[in-house]
Amino acid sequence: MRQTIAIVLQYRVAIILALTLTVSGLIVPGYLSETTLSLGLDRAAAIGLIATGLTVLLIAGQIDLSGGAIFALAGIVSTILQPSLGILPAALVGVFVGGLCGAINGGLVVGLKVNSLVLTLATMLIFRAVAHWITNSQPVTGTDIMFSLTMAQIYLDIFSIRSALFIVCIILLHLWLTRTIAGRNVFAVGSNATAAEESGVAAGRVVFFGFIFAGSLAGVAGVLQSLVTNTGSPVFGSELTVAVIAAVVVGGTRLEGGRGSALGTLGGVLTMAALTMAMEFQSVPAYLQQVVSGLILILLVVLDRTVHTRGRAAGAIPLLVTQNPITTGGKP
Amino acid sequence: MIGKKSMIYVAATAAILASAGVAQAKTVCYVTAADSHAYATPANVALQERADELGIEILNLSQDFDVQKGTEQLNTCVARGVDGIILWPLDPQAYIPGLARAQQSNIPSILINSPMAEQANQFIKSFTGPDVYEEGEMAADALSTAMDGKGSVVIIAGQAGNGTTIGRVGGFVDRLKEVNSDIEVLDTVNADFDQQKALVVSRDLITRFGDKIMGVYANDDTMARGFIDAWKEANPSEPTPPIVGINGQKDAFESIRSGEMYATIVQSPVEDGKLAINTMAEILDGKEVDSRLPIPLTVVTMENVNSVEPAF
Amino acid sequence: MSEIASELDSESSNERFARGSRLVDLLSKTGLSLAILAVILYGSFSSPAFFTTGNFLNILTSMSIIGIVVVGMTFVLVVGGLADLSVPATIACGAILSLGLQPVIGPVPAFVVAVALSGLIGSVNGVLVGYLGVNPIIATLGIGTIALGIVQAAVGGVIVYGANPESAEFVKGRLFGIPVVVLIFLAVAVIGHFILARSFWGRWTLATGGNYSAAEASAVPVKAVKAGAFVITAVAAGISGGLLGLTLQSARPLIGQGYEFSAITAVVVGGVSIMGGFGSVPRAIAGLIFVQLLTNVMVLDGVRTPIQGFVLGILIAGAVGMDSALRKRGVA
Amino acid sequence: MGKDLTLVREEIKPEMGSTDFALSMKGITKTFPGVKALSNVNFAVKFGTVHAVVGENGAGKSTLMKVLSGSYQPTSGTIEVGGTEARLRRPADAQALGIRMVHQELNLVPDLTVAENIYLGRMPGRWGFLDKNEMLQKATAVLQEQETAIDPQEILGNLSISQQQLVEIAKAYAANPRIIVLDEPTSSLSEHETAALFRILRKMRDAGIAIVYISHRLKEVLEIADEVTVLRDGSMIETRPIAGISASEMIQLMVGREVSNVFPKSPAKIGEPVLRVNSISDGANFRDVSFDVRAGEILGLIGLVGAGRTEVARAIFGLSGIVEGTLTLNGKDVVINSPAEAVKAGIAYVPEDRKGDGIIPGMSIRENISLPVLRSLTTFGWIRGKADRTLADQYVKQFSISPPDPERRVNLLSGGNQQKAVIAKWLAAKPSVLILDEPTRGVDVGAKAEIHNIIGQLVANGMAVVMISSELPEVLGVCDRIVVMRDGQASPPIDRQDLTEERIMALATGEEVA
Repeated sequence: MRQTIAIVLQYRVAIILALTLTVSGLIVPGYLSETTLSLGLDRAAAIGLIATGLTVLLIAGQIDLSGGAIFALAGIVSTILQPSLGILPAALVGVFVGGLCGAINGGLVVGLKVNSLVLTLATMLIFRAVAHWITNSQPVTGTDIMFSLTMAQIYLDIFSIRSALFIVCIILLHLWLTRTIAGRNVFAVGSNATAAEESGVAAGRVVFFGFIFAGSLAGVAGVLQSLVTNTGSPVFGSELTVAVIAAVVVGGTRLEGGRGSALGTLGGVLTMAALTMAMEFQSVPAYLQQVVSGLILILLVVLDRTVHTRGRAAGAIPLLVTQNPITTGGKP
Repeated sequence: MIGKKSMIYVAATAAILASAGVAQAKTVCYVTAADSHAYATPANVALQERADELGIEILNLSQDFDVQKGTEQLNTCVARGVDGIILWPLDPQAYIPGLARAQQSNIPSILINSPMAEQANQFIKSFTGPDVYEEGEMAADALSTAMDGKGSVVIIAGQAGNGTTIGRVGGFVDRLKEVNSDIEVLDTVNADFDQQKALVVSRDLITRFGDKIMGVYANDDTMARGFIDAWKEANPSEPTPPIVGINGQKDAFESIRSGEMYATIVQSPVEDGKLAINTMAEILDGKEVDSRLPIPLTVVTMENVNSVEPAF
Repeated sequence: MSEIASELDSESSNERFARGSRLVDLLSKTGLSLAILAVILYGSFSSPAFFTTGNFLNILTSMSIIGIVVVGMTFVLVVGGLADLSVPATIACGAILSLGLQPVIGPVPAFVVAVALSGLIGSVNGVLVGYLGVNPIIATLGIGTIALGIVQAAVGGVIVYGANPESAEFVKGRLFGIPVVVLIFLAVAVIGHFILARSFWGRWTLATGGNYSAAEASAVPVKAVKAGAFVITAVAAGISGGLLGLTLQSARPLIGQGYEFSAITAVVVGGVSIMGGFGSVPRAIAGLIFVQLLTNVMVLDGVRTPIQGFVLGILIAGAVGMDSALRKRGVA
Repeated sequence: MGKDLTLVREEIKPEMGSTDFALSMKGITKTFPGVKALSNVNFAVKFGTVHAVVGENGAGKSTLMKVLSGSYQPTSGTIEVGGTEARLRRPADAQALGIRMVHQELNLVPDLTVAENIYLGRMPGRWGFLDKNEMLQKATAVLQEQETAIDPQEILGNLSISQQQLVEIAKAYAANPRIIVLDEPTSSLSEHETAALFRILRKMRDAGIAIVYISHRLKEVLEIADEVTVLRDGSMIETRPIAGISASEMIQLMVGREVSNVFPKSPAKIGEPVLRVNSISDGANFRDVSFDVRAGEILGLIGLVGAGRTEVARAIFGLSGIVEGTLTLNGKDVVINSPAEAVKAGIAYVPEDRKGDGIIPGMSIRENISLPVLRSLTTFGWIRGKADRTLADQYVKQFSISPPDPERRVNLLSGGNQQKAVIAKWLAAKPSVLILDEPTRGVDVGAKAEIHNIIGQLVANGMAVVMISSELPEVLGVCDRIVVMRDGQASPPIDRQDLTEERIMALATGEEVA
């Protein structure tokens, strides 16, 4: 029984996603189709890419509120530079700008040893201001609308370029987090930075690169958005941060650091997208949609809290004095 | 086992019933700017009511003023396989790929309220709604009249980067240039179509420019209201300078009557909403429609304030 | 000798309380006053309109609505609750209900009910954060979304207009030549200050933020105290929202957007530690005054809105950076 | 086992230079602005020995170890590791030279597995990819060598504190160190675990590792160390082979004076039972615990770590729940669900972890002292400033807290004075029962005597005191009756005269001595 509960908890994101899809499929006509899947994926990609970056940061015990602003700024840069550099080099510069913003965040958080919540609130304002500044608050237009149409194409009946990129990023991140030493070190830093530092893990560097990674992925998402819409706008992404944090947390990543997974984030992003789509299919008013997603977020976190606390309490049982072979002279 | 099977039956029946329903009533996806907004709400309501009369089912999606969200909601519309899309664009370009995707799936699209860039034209059947650029021009003319063509003004603009703001400010400024007006724009500040923000920026404008403010152009009546409140705080005894707003709200009409405001431009959200759904209905019936269907705009001043109906 | 040595030890292990020396204390206190003075001096030289009663009254009036929220937010930061991100929703709740209920129960009861229901939102936050241990960022984000959705659903998702001009006149009017809103703000600030600095509840709040488990072991009802900070913030935001609604005579759901970040900015610039256990209402208000004066000077100098955001961002980053630097110097 | 050993570690001893000395610190001086924390300390450790460092709190042990671990830079002096001079600018430098610390506060990562913790910072792998199998194999071997049955794949956070302590030691050991520094490693270990730890330490010593062993527990020092260095006031007093020194000599060297009676017992008149605990259980950590404590009596509550002592105290104080059983206070049944109710009923609790649960570091002595009784100092919720100050003044004087400034931040006090402030805090609540959890842990010898004095005064005035302590001599010296807990269950109170250290250990471990 305990084991069943444990398994249910471990795969709760997958279960919730499956539930969402099943229930929606039953209630909403025409929901379970290839088109819905492909367009839903495409729709989830922007949030998903930023969420991928944020997952690493949250595991490392940090947070980044500036993702939405980086998203806008990177898109603008990549659009503005299109005439002089060409589409692809401009896109690369855009991603680089994202990484640079991340480096600024990371450098300040690590260098000044300040709380990332407040600092990224500050850089959020700064990056957004820069975006308004260089565009004079007007949206900027790319050179080739046809390229945008290609970007928006659905290939193999399922993937658009950005949704494919999102899935690839998530899988790579999953492998990196679970299979590499650097990935494990991210968990260590988020779980107990002092201990990690004293064990020879360069905690500051992990956090710094975490921010660069998150910034770069927000940049990728922003550049893709700009390519797909042929537009760079200083108001893009202003509502994204909340959705992204919600998706990552629903995916089981802990805000305090030390715990989380890339596949969980994938689940979280897909769950939120599936839910939104289902409700939009039914013309549910936006404010009720908010209530539903808010409830799911709170319920999952509360569930997580109660289970977690219970787990800890069980671990504290003094059993070890009796069961520990040391106390019994090395004999089991 | 039995339970599972019967579930499938129920689901299948439901699906058949639902698809049958869809086959009869046409469904139109309406991607609106926001649910709760002084202008958008009555437009949404009017569109919905008219749709009910026409027997068209509306799939109502609110962007909450987030372009990003809107571009993604177009995906939902296409996936849902609706019969038509009415889009309230908040950006001149960003929706083009979404509209193209709709076209690929043979879903006709029209724009409501705000225009988009030229490149969008090939993907839409029509644009219904006010001409925001023209509104700017009309406002410029009205303010010129009130100020005898000279003096200095401040512009309280909507959200930076928003299509309506761009049109309304652009039309105003261009018009002044066009007629070689002696009216000087002291400053343009953004107050995001928000009364409170307008109140705050107006206080600062009044402190900063004082008597130099001889006229005010607000991108909508809510923000004009904010300026009036700020003026009354600062100079309770002095009359307000001529103020021109847009939208034609009820309280703007009252302000015109009391002399606090000089003019507003009536742009009826009800007309806006109705025209859009009517146009879509014609398209669904297979009729050809004009690519540009404006709604009437009326400048309201003291002279005609009692003969014109406020927009909302 | 041994005492000083262990002083050094405890200094380094309690870094956030290492503001040991009075000098550092003094510096961090006078630093802000000096900054405010500098802005006033600069403003007086740069713009003739700045140093006028009218302008100062403007600034006071403009900061009153947000100032009420700042008083509440101070409690959240001091108790170690990071931040209350449900403020926009609570403000909207206060505004929408205080206008929407006017025709039903009259203006004064409507205001009272609006504030009470806002407090209810705060108590839900409080239960989640204080009693269930949910991360405050997630809890307030989620509850804010839900509350806003419910309030919108209750009024049908539209804008609410005022039905009682007298109440508007009262709020917009003046008493002894001072705007009523300012008086209300001052009253809230004074009450808030005395609660935090002179009442047992305030002492409990500081203790809980300073060392949660020690406070718990000292018979402080820590859970209630933590929850209470969120209730206080919500009530403040409710009052703020109600006043906002009455001033504008219209209320829409997004009316409170951005207030949460403005409030956090003021509190942080005021030098209240985001880690909890340290801070006061006057400090937070000094932070608010500084931000408001700076914004005012920028507006008077015709600085464009985006650049104002830029400066504000730099300011927050500078404030937290300075806080951290001062702390470090305190250790050495 | 031997095979595993070679798998885990290479032989260490040879090629370490021509010297027998693993570590030689010469003329180390460390000054902080205005303070000389270490002055001209010479300290040398040979390979293959256990070298104990003892001294009062503030004697400079921690500072010396921080210099050794690279956390602090010495103001002057040289450090030689394995015969070559070394500059230790940061912890990584020290680690590269094979110096490993086992901290008193655990330095582990709760969300990673045991194996990952052991190899944190040095996980095996190729091209950045982790070799999980190799890591697991090695970790298993290390743990086996330590005779623990900890599953290397278990998430660390699920282990008990003492198990975590063992993982911490395994982690240091697995790093192939030349020098291991252990700072109070037995503070959370039971007697049995300590014995096992000593077996491991001897094994490491025999493998040629130099072990620096810091402890307050002189008995352990005598048992495990080969040499001992005594520090006092930042200076090295003496280094001696353990064979030629006794515990009382060590104490003498540490304090620089002779301490006649470490545990003064002031006789008090014992009255009626004040608190009676009637077979309480919390459903997890203890069950069916019964005892009573009388006015003027000190009741010892002892047992191995994990036996449930602290849990019982916390439950009585309302910090955790009681599932079954009742409490009788002054003849009346009481239900206590929160510390606030406990205070009201007249129960006070001085927690074990002073820094964690005792003081509010950012607050003044005054604010700390008045915290539990704050409500009684208020009028309509407002604190009466004068009452607040009077209360603090009174206790600062009574307990001679130094410096005698109630406005001083409590974190700027020495450990002993902090502890006095914490006890003062509780006396302000005028309890009839005072529970003290390890009141003298980590407190230097002088302050210890002062605290015992205070407790003596309290019982003389008729208070009932429950004292939890791990130090058997202290318990036997101070307490009137003693309750021994084992595995969540408690013995009936036993008179002190009927007990010896051996008898208590037998009760605590459940192994009857013949």
